Order: sequence, then C-alpha cells, then structure tokens
Amino acid sequence: MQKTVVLGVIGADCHAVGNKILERALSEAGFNVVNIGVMCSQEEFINATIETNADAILVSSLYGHGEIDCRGLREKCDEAGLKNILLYIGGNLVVGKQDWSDVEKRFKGMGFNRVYPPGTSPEIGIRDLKRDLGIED
Amino acid sequence: MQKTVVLGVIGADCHAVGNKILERALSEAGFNVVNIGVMCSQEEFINATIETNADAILVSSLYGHGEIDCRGLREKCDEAGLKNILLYIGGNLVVGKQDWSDVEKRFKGMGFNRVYPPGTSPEIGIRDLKRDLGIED
Amino acid sequence: MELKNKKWTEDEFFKAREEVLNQWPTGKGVNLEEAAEYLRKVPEHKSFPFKLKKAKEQGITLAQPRAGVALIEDHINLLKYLQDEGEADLLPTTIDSYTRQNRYKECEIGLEESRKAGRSMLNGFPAVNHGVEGCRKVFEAIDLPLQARHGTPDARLLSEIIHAAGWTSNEGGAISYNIPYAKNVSLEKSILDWQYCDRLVGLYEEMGISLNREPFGPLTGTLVPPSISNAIAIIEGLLAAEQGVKNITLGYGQCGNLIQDVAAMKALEEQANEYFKEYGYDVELTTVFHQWMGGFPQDEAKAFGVISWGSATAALAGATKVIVKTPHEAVGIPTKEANAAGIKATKQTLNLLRGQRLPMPKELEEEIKLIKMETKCILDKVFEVGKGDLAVGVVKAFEMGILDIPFAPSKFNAGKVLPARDNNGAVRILEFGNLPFTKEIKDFHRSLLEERARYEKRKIGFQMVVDDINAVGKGFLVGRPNY
Amino acid sequence: MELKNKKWTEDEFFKAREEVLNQWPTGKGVNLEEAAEYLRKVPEHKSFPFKLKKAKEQGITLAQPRAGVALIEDHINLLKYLQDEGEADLLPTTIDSYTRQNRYKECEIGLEESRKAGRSMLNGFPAVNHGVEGCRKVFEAIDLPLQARHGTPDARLLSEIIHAAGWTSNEGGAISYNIPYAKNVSLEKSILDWQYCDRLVGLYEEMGISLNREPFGPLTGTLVPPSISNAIAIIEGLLAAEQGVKNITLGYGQCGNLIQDVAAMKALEEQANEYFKEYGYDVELTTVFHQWMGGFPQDEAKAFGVISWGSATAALAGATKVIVKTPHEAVGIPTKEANAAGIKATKQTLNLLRGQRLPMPKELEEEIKLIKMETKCILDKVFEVGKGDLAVGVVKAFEMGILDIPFAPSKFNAGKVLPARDNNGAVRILEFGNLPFTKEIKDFHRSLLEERARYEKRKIGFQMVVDDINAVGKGFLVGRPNY
Repeated sequence: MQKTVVLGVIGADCHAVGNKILERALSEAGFNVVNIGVMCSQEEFINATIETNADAILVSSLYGHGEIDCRGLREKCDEAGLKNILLYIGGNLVVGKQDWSDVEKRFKGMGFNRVYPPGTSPEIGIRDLKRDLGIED
Repeated sequence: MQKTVVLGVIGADCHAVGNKILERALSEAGFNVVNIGVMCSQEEFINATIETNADAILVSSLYGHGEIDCRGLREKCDEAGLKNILLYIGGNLVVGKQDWSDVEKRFKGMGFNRVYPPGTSPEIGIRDLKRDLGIED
Repeated sequence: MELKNKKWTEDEFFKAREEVLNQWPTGKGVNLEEAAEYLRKVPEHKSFPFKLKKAKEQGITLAQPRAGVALIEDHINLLKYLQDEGEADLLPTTIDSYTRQNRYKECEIGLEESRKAGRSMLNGFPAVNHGVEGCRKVFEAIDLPLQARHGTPDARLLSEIIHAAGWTSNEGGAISYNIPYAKNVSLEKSILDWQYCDRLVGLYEEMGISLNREPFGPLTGTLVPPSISNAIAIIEGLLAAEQGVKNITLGYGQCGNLIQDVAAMKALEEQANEYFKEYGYDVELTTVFHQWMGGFPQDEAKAFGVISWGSATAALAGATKVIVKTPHEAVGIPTKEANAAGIKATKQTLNLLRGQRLPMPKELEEEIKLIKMETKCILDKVFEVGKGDLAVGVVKAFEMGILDIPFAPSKFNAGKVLPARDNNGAVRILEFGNLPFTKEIKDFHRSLLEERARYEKRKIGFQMVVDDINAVGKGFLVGRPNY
Repeated sequence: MELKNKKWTEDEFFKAREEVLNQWPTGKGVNLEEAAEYLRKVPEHKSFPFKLKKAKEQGITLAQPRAGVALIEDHINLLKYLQDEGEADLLPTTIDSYTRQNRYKECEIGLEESRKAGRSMLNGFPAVNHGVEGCRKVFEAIDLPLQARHGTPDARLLSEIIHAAGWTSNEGGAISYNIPYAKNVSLEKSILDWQYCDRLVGLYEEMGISLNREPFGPLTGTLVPPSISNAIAIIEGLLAAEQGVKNITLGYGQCGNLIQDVAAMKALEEQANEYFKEYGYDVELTTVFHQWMGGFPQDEAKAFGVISWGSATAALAGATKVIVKTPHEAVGIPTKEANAAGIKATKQTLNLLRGQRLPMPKELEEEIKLIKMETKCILDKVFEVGKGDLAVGVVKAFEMGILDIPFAPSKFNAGKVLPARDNNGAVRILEFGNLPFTKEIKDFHRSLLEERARYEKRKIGFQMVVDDINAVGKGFLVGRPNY
C-alpha cells in the first residue's frame, strides 16, 4: 500500500528550492506526498497529517530557527491523536556552526525520530523512511 | 662613520629577489653593503666580514634549511676573531609552519642576536640595526 | 488605497504612517524631524550614497558581507570584527526571519532566549524590537555605512526605524522581498507597502538627505535567467524612482558563466539607465553583484574557490559592490571568523583585478543583446497589461505568468518557468510558461539545451534542473549525469 | 665534448653515463633494460603523457601540487593525502635543495636528522639518496602519475633514478634550472647536462616508452615579461626535441593581468608549435600554468583569493595543467592539510569554469601579437649569434644580454633587464638592457609605463619595481605609492 507523507518547511522559513526537489524525489520513490510548502506552522503540519491520514511528517528548517519553531511539536502531535507518528527533521537547524552530535541529540530529545544535517541527499532520508515504515526495497 | 654590513643568503638557497631589495634598502639607509649574494657558505660570510671589517652579518634563509645551514656559525665567528659580531637572520627559517616563538628561541640559542619571521619589512631590521650599532636616527 | 504607480501625496503617506508607527511600541520612538537632524550629521564615510558614488567614480568594487545576530552588544562586536579584521567596505545588518514576517512577539521570545542561552537564537538582528535607540547604538559603534538587509514584504516600520537610526541604505522591493520570501502576501499589498518605504526615502531626499535603496537582485538565487531578474530589478527601480528615490543600486546574482554574468550586469546598468531616462527620473545608479547564491560545497577550501570566482566576476563586470559569501555557507550562519575570511578572500581577488575589465568580444556583445531583448519583451508586456501603469501591470503580469520567478514559494507566482544550464553553464529556459518571448528567442534557448542534451546523451528534462541545482555543492557548474 | 644542438650519439651518451652512475652509490642500482621493462608496465592512469593527452583532448585543466619531505614513509603519506583528500590529478615529488646542488652527503645528514627529529629537516625528497628502490616504493604506493620537480643544474643522476623508478615526467631545463637556481654554473655545462637528461628520455622513447619533459616556465617567478619566459621555454623545448623527446609541456608563470596571462599562454602554445614544425620535430605539446609565484599574503583567506584567481586564469587560458600554491605559501613549506586545501580551492574553481574560455577580443589579439613579436626578436637573435646553432646561441646570448632573466642569481646572467607593471597590471619593461627589441616595441613599453607614472604622480624608477614585488603580499597587483 502506498504510504503518505506530509512535507513542509516550518516557521518563517521561505526556502522553497529544496522543498520542491524533495517532493519530486519522494514521489519518484513511490510515496504519496502532501506538500504543504514553506512557512508552515506546527498546526498546519498536524492538520494536514490528520486530514490525509499520513504516516510520517517530514519537517525542513533551513534558516536556523528550527529550535524555537519545533519546540512542542511532538507534544502537540500526541494531543492531536498522532501518537508515535514518525517525525523527521533536516536542514540548517541551528544558528551557527555547532557540533552536529549535540544538535542531533537536542532534536532527538524534542521527539524527532530522525535528524539530518545540511547537505544530506534525499536518498538517505528515503532509505530510512522505507525502513521505518517497513517498506521493502 | 658609515657602518659596513655583510649581506647574503646562506646554504644551497638561491632566492635572489629579497636579497636585491634588502641591498637597496640598506644602502638607502646609509649602510655600506657588502652583498655576497645567494648560496653562500658560512666561510664566505666570515671571510667577507674579515676582509671588509664589517660591523654586522645579515643572513637570509628562505628555503627551510636554515637550521642545518647555520649550525656552528657563531662558534666559527668566534674562532675567526669576530667575537661579539652582530649576527642577524631572517626568512623562512624552518621546514613547515611552526610556532614562531619556538623558532626564534632555537635560533637565539644558536647565537643570533636577532631573528626575523617571514614577511618582516626591511625597515624593522634597519631600525634594530641602527639601535644595536648605536647609530642616531 | 488604489494601486497605481504614482507618487504618494503627503496626506496619503502621513495617514498610513500613523498606523505604521503603532504596529509595535518602538514605533513611537521615530520622529521625522529629529531623524532628519540626525541623518544630516552622518559623515561622508558613513554614507552609503557617498561611498557608492566614490567607488563608481574610481571604478572599484566594494565588498559587503551579510551579518546579524540577536543582541545589540553581540551584533556590534560582530560588525566591528568584520570592519577591522575582515576589512569590509560596507556593513550590513541582516534582519531575522520573524521580523521579516512582522512577528515581533516571537522576536521578543528569541531575544530573551538568546540572553539566556548566551548565543543567538535568532538568525538576524530584530531591528524593530531594538527600536531607533538600539539601532543607533549599532550605527554609532561602527565606522562604515550601514544597510538593512532582510526579505520583508511589509518593511514599513522597519524602514522608519533603521533610517531614523542613521542607516543610509535599505534593501528590498515589492516583488523581490515578496515573491521569493512569502507564501500568501499579495502583490497589491507589497507594492503599496514598498511604495511607503520608497516614499519615506523620497521625503528624506526632499529634506536634502541622500539615502540609498537596493532592490534584491538574485530573487530565489536559483537558476534565475538574467532577463527575468533584470526586468524585475528595473521595475523596482522605476517604482522607487516614482516615489522620489534618487540613489538606487540594482543587483544581479551570479549564474556562473563568465560571459553571461558580465553581460547581465552590463545589460542591467545600460537598460535601467535607458528606462530611467525614458520615464524622466533623475537617478544615481550603481550596481551590486551577488556571489553564488545556490548550494555551496561543504569543504571550506572549495567554498573559497566559489567565493573567489564570484569576486573575480564582480570585478570583471565592473560592479560597484559585491555581496560576499563565507566558507561556512553550506552549514548555515557563519562564525565571525569565517565571515571575515570570506571578505578577505573577496577583497584580495578584487584588489588583484583592480582596473582589469573584460574587453568586449563578439560573444559578450551578443549575450548583452539577447538579455536586453528578452528583458524588453517582458517589460513591454508588463506595461501593456497594466495599461500603462507599472504597478497595476506587475500584479496582472504575475497573474498571467508574464512575470514568473523560478522556485519562488509565493502562491501569487505562476511557477511555470523552468530553467536549465546550457553546455557552457549559462542559464537558459527549458519551459517558458507564459514568458512573452518571441519564437526566435525561444528557439534559440531550445537549441542550446538540445546541444547539451546531445552532449550528455540524455533527454532534456527536469532531472537536468535538479542536477544543475545540486551541481555547485558537488563542485561543478553544470549538472552532468556522470558527476 | 663540444657544445652543439645535436642529438648525442649512443657512444657519447653511454660514455658520459658511466661517470654519472658513479656519482653516488645508488647510481649502481640503475639498469636501463630493467628500467624499460618496469616502465612498460606503468598503467595508463599513472602515465604523465597519457593523462596530459587525455586532458588536452577533453579541454580540461589538471591540478598538480608541489610536495616533498625527506623520508620515504612520510613522503608516501603526504602524496596519498594529496591524492585522496586533496583530489590532485597529478602528483609531484619536490626534490630538496641539497640534491639540487648534488650535495648528497648533506642529504644524508638531513635524512639522519629528520629521523631523529621526527620531522623533515630537508625541504624536499632526496631522490638520489633514496635510489631507484626508494623511489619505486613511492611510485607504487600512489595511483597517479608522478613527476620530479626540483631546480637542479646537473640532474643527470637524478633523472636516471626517477625515470627508472617509474616517474614519467621530469621538470627542468638547461636555462630554467640553472640561471634562476645557481650562482656559478656555466651554461655550457648545464646545456650539456640537460642534453644528457633529454637524451635519456629520447632513448626510452626509442624503446617505445613515452615520458614527459617540462621546462620550468616561471624562471625567477618575479615580474618576468612573457616574451622572455616564452623564448626560453621554446628554446628548451627545441633542445629537448633534438635529443629525441616527444612529449613536452611548456610553462608560464602567472603575471596577474588576465589578458596578458591568457595571451602569453596562447602565444606560447602557438609559437612553440610553429618552431617545432619549422625545425622538423614531431612533438606532442601541452601547457602548464603556474599560479602566482611571487610573494603571498600571510593571511590564509587572502591566499585563497590569490590561488583561486590563478586557477580561474589557468582555466580561461585553456592550460593543460596548473601548478597549485597553498594558503601557507607566505610562511614556508605547507602542512599536508594546507596543501590539500590549495588543491581543493583550485579544483573547485577549475570545475566551475570547465568549458568556459575567454573569447578573443581585440585587446587579447593585440597582446598575443606583441608577445609573439618580442619572442621572435629574441629567438632570431639567439640563432643569429649562435650562427644557426641554438645551444651555442644560448651561451652567447646570455653573455651579450640578449637573453636576460630579471632577478636571477646566476653570474652568467646580465641582470640588466628591469620590469615593472603598467597601469593595468601587465608586466612591461622599464630597462631593456640588451634585449633585441625594435624601437617600436621599446617605445610602446615606455609609453605604458609613463601612463602609470602619470597616474601615480611619480617618476618611472626602481621604486616602482620594489613596490610591484611587494604588492601581492600586501593584497594588490600594482604597487601604487599610497598602498
């Protein structure tokens, strides 16, 4: 069965190029992609997920405000009945060059299942997604 | 009275450009410059100093072999009757990027009165030279 | 207020102004007369218009970084470092993304958290929250002209505050700070809001104070064909001039092919001057070249290669200034050291090339001709659909896809144009959407892309575009299938 | 042996060879037939001639660093790092300065002290002391073509050893590795000694083994006017070809003015091919461009600017390869990381420019014409004073100052030519010494320098030269009085 993912760029972030490329890559990999575009609030992610009965939420953040923008997202998902929904995030998540393992730890602590550094190719995220959703390659 | 300095590039080093510029700068500053050129042995420095009754020996080394090339120069000067002759050295003295204070200490330990890092402008050496030789500016 | 390209009356302006200054408590700190007094005392070496004019006369290219952090003291330290250690010629203040969306409450949270965390939790300087007083502290601590750089569709309050604080330049425009930066802001609104910003500058000009305005040239910074960005730059220049702006810097983002980049800069300057003259505006025009705005290599040495090549192109194109990237570009906001390193590599390249220009071979002349022709096709049609009114024309042209910016997030953008590189790395157009180009021009683009397709032994298609977007991050300009 | 430009007979060569192989114990380890067997097994991807030919066909520019340390293991680690991390296309082995003076005993001391100190006490790899066996260890540990780079007036034993070890290229020449590198070595001796090195390569060619030879283009690397270095490059190419060398790379060191640099490279390639043809030599010619050889800025970011600009020029000039500097250039021999960084910045720039060429504007055509005309003036006169024999002509020409290399240490160099930059940064000639230029050419140089003097409001003179030498270290190309 085809899996559905919600894709979007969180916060006041308007980076659209990577979003368009990710959409294409995910579609080509067989996913039903619900792309809510740039500048999305946490609520927009959650509403889209509920409406489309999606299996995962893929958050991009490329402008360094990821820490503020994502705070409480896991808890809001839980409240909205999206218990254990897969939450991925990737991009330039923090302001400035920081040690990646620290950044990863911080975002995993916020409830993200997978956290990707800048420059990760779509293939890596797709591979993980298939594994986490139990899709055979 | 005009002071005489012996100027040369020590060892198997053939860097002639700086030598020609230094010669000009020293001459313009009022020194009688005995320029023995590139690829000079320790003996050539000492012989030129004795022959011209020079007041200082200015050694350049730009190719990283300075440590090997200069070893024993102070002792040979002493043996040749040039006790307490001023010995200056400057250039790319060692192979690779090393901590400058270490390099300076090593060459001072070898008996050099002044040691200059790469990129020192001629004016600085000339100022020190005038001070060490008691010349009024 | 009805949208048209006409200088606002004082009534219209001051009526809007009352509301603007009430958008956030710091708005009350702006007093036009007091601000004019303050601006009159700005010395020449801290004035954007003056420094740009001098550079243009001397034929040199100035280097300007991007930089901004949340807290005043930290921001001052950063700017002083870029001035003293980085040897910047012009200073910026990059504004954070919440301010760009007028979300000043979130800025307050960011400021508070930044103080707690001991590091900036905002990706720029929230100038509105800091107010005139805070912005003046910054301006007074440095010795170079200062400019606000942002991406704000409604920058009215921001503009009031930064100009009152002595900042003599403001980046942005109704299209360039909306379509690439927002999702839901209508062009009617952003044109009116930027008319306000421009009218404010016009008012200062009428008081004898020269301020610089700089439409944002690179737009989405991703494979934007030169004629599209030049057309928009000229439109924003005309809209600003109508409101009384006298000192304008038009910009262009590096595409990567030397001939095309130099041609685009020359076409932009010449054609903008022609349009200013045609519409009777007296404008002091300068140019800005943006170093590569797309993906960067992670490796810092490679990033220096990208930065230096952008600087060389800026110098050869005779840009008045160049906006500098940093070796940390691929990983996010740079440290101050990395930022300074980017400026120093840039300035070294600029200085080595000082006085060198690219002479005019046939290829360059032809590329200039092509870009001007395409730009004119677009501008003619914009005026036509606006029935002679440029502001109305812009709104209609975006609705109709006559103006269409590749990869822009705005829902008011058609998004039908698809660019790709030709075999020499010049940006051409694969799908024209509703761009009003002649058949001859379209055929020419097509033939160049077919040449590439043959060379790469694959079909023309979207994969070329994806490959081109990722190419520079991987070290190349053209995204070949085998890299 | 009488000096003349004539292919050595086998008798002459093998008689000299006996003495050469006895200069140091490792000489006994060289066996021509065994070496030929070994060289025949060198795979294509490790062959200089093959890789250069392929690059020339593809129109790309290869990047080659300089690198050499005393001990074999360390040297291998260094080269592998530059290959794997630095992404070099071609590898070098820089030979230490004692070896260059044939002072092998001092090399032994340097080797011993390096072992004790745990760091290289030599500024290069003493290939003669390591012998064929040691040099093969290096060659077998890497996956790229390997070349010896040095500055050795008498490189006969060195050449025997490195070629027998599978190194498929040798840099140097009778003039370029004598006049800028030695004080007291006569040209008669260095021509004969390099005829030996070339004849050795010729012998291998006759056995069906292709080896590359590369005269050293930049000479003193300091304000050398292009026609002087081009004339010497062509002379060394002709001398090599006479001895049977078939694969030649001619070089040029960046002067810094784009038009002059591209013109010099184009003039060199075209004119060399004309001379090879005229004298009946069948040579596969490629070119090498040396990034800035003069003083470097201390600041690493600025150094990256210099490196990248050199790379861009190499690409635009269509050089087959570029010799890479490092961000540590100003402070001496680089760390391996700095060396790799220099290559990466270079390759990034080359890749961005892949396929881009500088089209031929009038200014470029005229500069090419000028350089060719000057080069021909020099070469005609060299042949004339040699009564048709190039080798004899070179000796006489240096005696008479017809050939004269600025800032060279050799007492056999007249040292009367004084170069300086014109207002655009191109290297021109201030004092001609006995260069056999026409009055027209001299007047042209003079007028360009007078233009600069007027601009700088000072007299033409030696201070300009000093300022030009120091300029790039301070960030500029032309040494203006106020910098």
